[in-house]
Amino acid sequence: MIDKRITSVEEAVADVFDGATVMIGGFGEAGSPIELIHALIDQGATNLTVVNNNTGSGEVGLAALIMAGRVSKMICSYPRTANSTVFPELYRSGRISLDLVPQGTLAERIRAGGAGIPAFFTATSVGTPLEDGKERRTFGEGDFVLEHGLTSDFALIKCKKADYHGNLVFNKTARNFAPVMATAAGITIVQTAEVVTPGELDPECIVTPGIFVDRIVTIDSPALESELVARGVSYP
Amino acid sequence: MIDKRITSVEEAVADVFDGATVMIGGFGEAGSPIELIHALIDQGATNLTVVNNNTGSGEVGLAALIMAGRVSKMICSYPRTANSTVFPELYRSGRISLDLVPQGTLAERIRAGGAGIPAFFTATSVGTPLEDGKERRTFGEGDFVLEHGLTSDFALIKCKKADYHGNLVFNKTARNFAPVMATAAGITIVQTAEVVTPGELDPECIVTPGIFVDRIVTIDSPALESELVARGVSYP
Amino acid sequence: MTDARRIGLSRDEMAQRAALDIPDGSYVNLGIGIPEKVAAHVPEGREVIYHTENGLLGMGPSPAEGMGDPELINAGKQRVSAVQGASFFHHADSFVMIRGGHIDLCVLGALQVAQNGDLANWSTGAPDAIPAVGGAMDLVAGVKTIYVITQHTTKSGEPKLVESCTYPLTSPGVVDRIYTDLAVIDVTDDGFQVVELSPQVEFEYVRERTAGELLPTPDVAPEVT
Amino acid sequence: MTDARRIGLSRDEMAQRAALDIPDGSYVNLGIGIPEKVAAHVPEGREVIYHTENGLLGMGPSPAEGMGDPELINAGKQRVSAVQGASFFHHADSFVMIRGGHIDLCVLGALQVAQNGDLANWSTGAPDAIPAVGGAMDLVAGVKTIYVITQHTTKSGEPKLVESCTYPLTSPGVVDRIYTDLAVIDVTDDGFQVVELSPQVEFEYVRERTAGELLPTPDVAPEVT
Repeated sequence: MIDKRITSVEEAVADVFDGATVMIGGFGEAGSPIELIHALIDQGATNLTVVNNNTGSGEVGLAALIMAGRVSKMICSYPRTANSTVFPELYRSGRISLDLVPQGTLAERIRAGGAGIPAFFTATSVGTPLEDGKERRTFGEGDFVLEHGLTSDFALIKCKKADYHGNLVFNKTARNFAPVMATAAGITIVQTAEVVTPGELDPECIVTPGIFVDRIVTIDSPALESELVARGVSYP
Repeated sequence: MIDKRITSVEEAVADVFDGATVMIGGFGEAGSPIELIHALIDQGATNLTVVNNNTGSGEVGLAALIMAGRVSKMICSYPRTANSTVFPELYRSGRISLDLVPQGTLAERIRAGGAGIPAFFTATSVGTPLEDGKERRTFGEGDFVLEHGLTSDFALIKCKKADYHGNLVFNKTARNFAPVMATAAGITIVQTAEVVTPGELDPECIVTPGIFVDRIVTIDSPALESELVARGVSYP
Repeated sequence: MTDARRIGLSRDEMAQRAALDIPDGSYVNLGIGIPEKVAAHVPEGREVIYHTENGLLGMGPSPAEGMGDPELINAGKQRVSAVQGASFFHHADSFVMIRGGHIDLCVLGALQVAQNGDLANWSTGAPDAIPAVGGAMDLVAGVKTIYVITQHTTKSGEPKLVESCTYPLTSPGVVDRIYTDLAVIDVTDDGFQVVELSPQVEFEYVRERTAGELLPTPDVAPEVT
Repeated sequence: MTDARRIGLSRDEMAQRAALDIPDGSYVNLGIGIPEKVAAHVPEGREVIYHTENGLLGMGPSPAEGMGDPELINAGKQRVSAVQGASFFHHADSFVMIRGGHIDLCVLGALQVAQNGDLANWSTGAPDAIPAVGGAMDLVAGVKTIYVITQHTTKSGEPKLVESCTYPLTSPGVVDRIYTDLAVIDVTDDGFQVVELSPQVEFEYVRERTAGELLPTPDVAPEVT
């Protein structure tokens, strides 16, 4: 019997350990697994390396995790967004480090990590300061740099609907990094608005096959980051 | 107005030139664009390099293209299948060359070609004769070989349903190589059983977005390779 | 040089001018800021499909304030819509479109453009700045044609079209055409080539505000042809 | 050695024995030939999800002769079915599952297995053979655990468990366990380790038909423990 449902977010993130690398889905608030992130704050793991395109906004979700001092390093493409104040302060005071990766390279490094590809060449960042320390090589008429696959201990992602085998479908642009992160993490933890029986999702339309998913928690009415920020909520 | 429909298979393949590289979708007969291949035989282009997982069966479709002497080189993983006699004969007599690529490496090389990645490392083929001539490098605890992205001048693929912007969905395991080939070809030519108006395909379920498709021809009742072979058909 | 703000095109007019050059049937990615305005000005009768790197091909206009879906957003994290024929995909697939050269055209803002096409638009290199690059480097390295829309000079009057960029590069040698308030300018092997001056703008006026080599249009100075 | 065909397990019994070791809840890829038969013998109460590299997770049994969909096939190009909870995907995504180490277990046939775990199962290296590799190299390089099902010797009585492979390798050092008609054998640092002998088969009988180092089970020879 394959049933990946977990009763609570607490249980779902219970084994995240100090020093773990955690990929967190979402592009801004779209796809951000805010209930899982809050459970991770409550759980207490620290010295985390977090992979996300941004650094959260306000004082909820990813920004709250950073504000709580749990993140020692961010791997992201754009740590500067509207209502993003937590990361800049910690960064300027040297309390968090940043590995800045171009967005497409970040997505492809995660995809490579999940695909068993240790490294690949891309033209992105050639001739820029972000090329520093990378191997450059010419193929055909162009120059390319070597980038490495990225894996993690855990991934926290959000989807629209799951079956209990772990097959997932997403909502619009909330899909973003979640499918590749699910492939690149040792343990992939999903919060979904709805769980159905295997067979109810169209097999031609499943975006993330269950093989990439380890745990599913139902959050039928997930909070919206922008609404919490607008209300001035600070987690916890 | 974006409308990628072409009236006939003849028009669709009219500009395939001598010496072109042509990716052809299909894994065995599943997904094989047999009407487009037959049109290519009629069209007459020769000295082609063809990329397909196999080499066709009987004397129709891809096997017929090879039998007609139009293919100077096959890039494939498995040129030896049931009812596959055409390729072995030509290969043994030195009239066609073979670039043997492991199936997963073939799929990933095509994906890389379409993704603007000139080369990547994989563990597949390390320590085997297929490693010959490849660069080997150690990452972490493993050894990997460098493989190159693969692109083509044309791709011929088959799908279940398209809209006239070129968005595609497929039928079951007939999907196989088609979506990656569509990304890797200069000109992607699709035969579809049905064309609908943009908006009729669920945007969450589109497998190949229209940006990767150039021409669409409707073949509402495509021939089945195995049936033609069973009937002893030899094309043309 | 404060008069540079009083003559030449407004931000909307710059977007409108750039929109004239968007070919029918093209796949286009529009950067944040003035480039976003281009879509509204593409001439009637042309069908253009917009890509946003966060996973949507077939992006449509923003919904009315407070409407829309917070999970249907563009790369600037603003709510948008999806047109008929749109498709959603994940981030790695989205950048296959960009890195693989499938997007025909990208319109971006700039901090500096050099006469050899070098683009700087992600960082001023200030030591206290939080570095942030997003998808800019991927876009300019991957998309076939790169248009820049920018004011001709900074607010303090410094040229943004320069002999060589002093800011960190986004990518070397990638810009094809620049739309400023003062002119439309192509990047050529010989330097900045004026294609068109904005109404009431003289070539000399533009040259004074350009740090690199600026070539007049053949019409303005036929001897250069 | 022709009696090797009269004692020991049949092909179905070998598949049945291997099936006992397929863990509940695992994701499994079965190779062509005897490995295909394993699925039918997995004990009741275990849920196993089968992957076929041509783009299906959740492969089910073959339909009756002449039924099914010619576009719903397995890697051996035979018609199959899809179970509840199955998903379809393209070839590159399918090999993400393989190369990325997501498939738990692969059961394959073999031409030769060496005592260090080297596997040869794609080519005899004969000069007139048409080389064909399919997905074998990707599977053994990527999947976590590799089981081999094979007759203990060739039809002419030559050992298939060897000191080192003479045929071209599929991958070095990948085989974990071997199911033959005569025994279940683990590949260990010390060589081939018998886990279990088939009914009526003596250790010496197996050793005579094995070219590499063969270690008896602790039960058979307690002094080795």
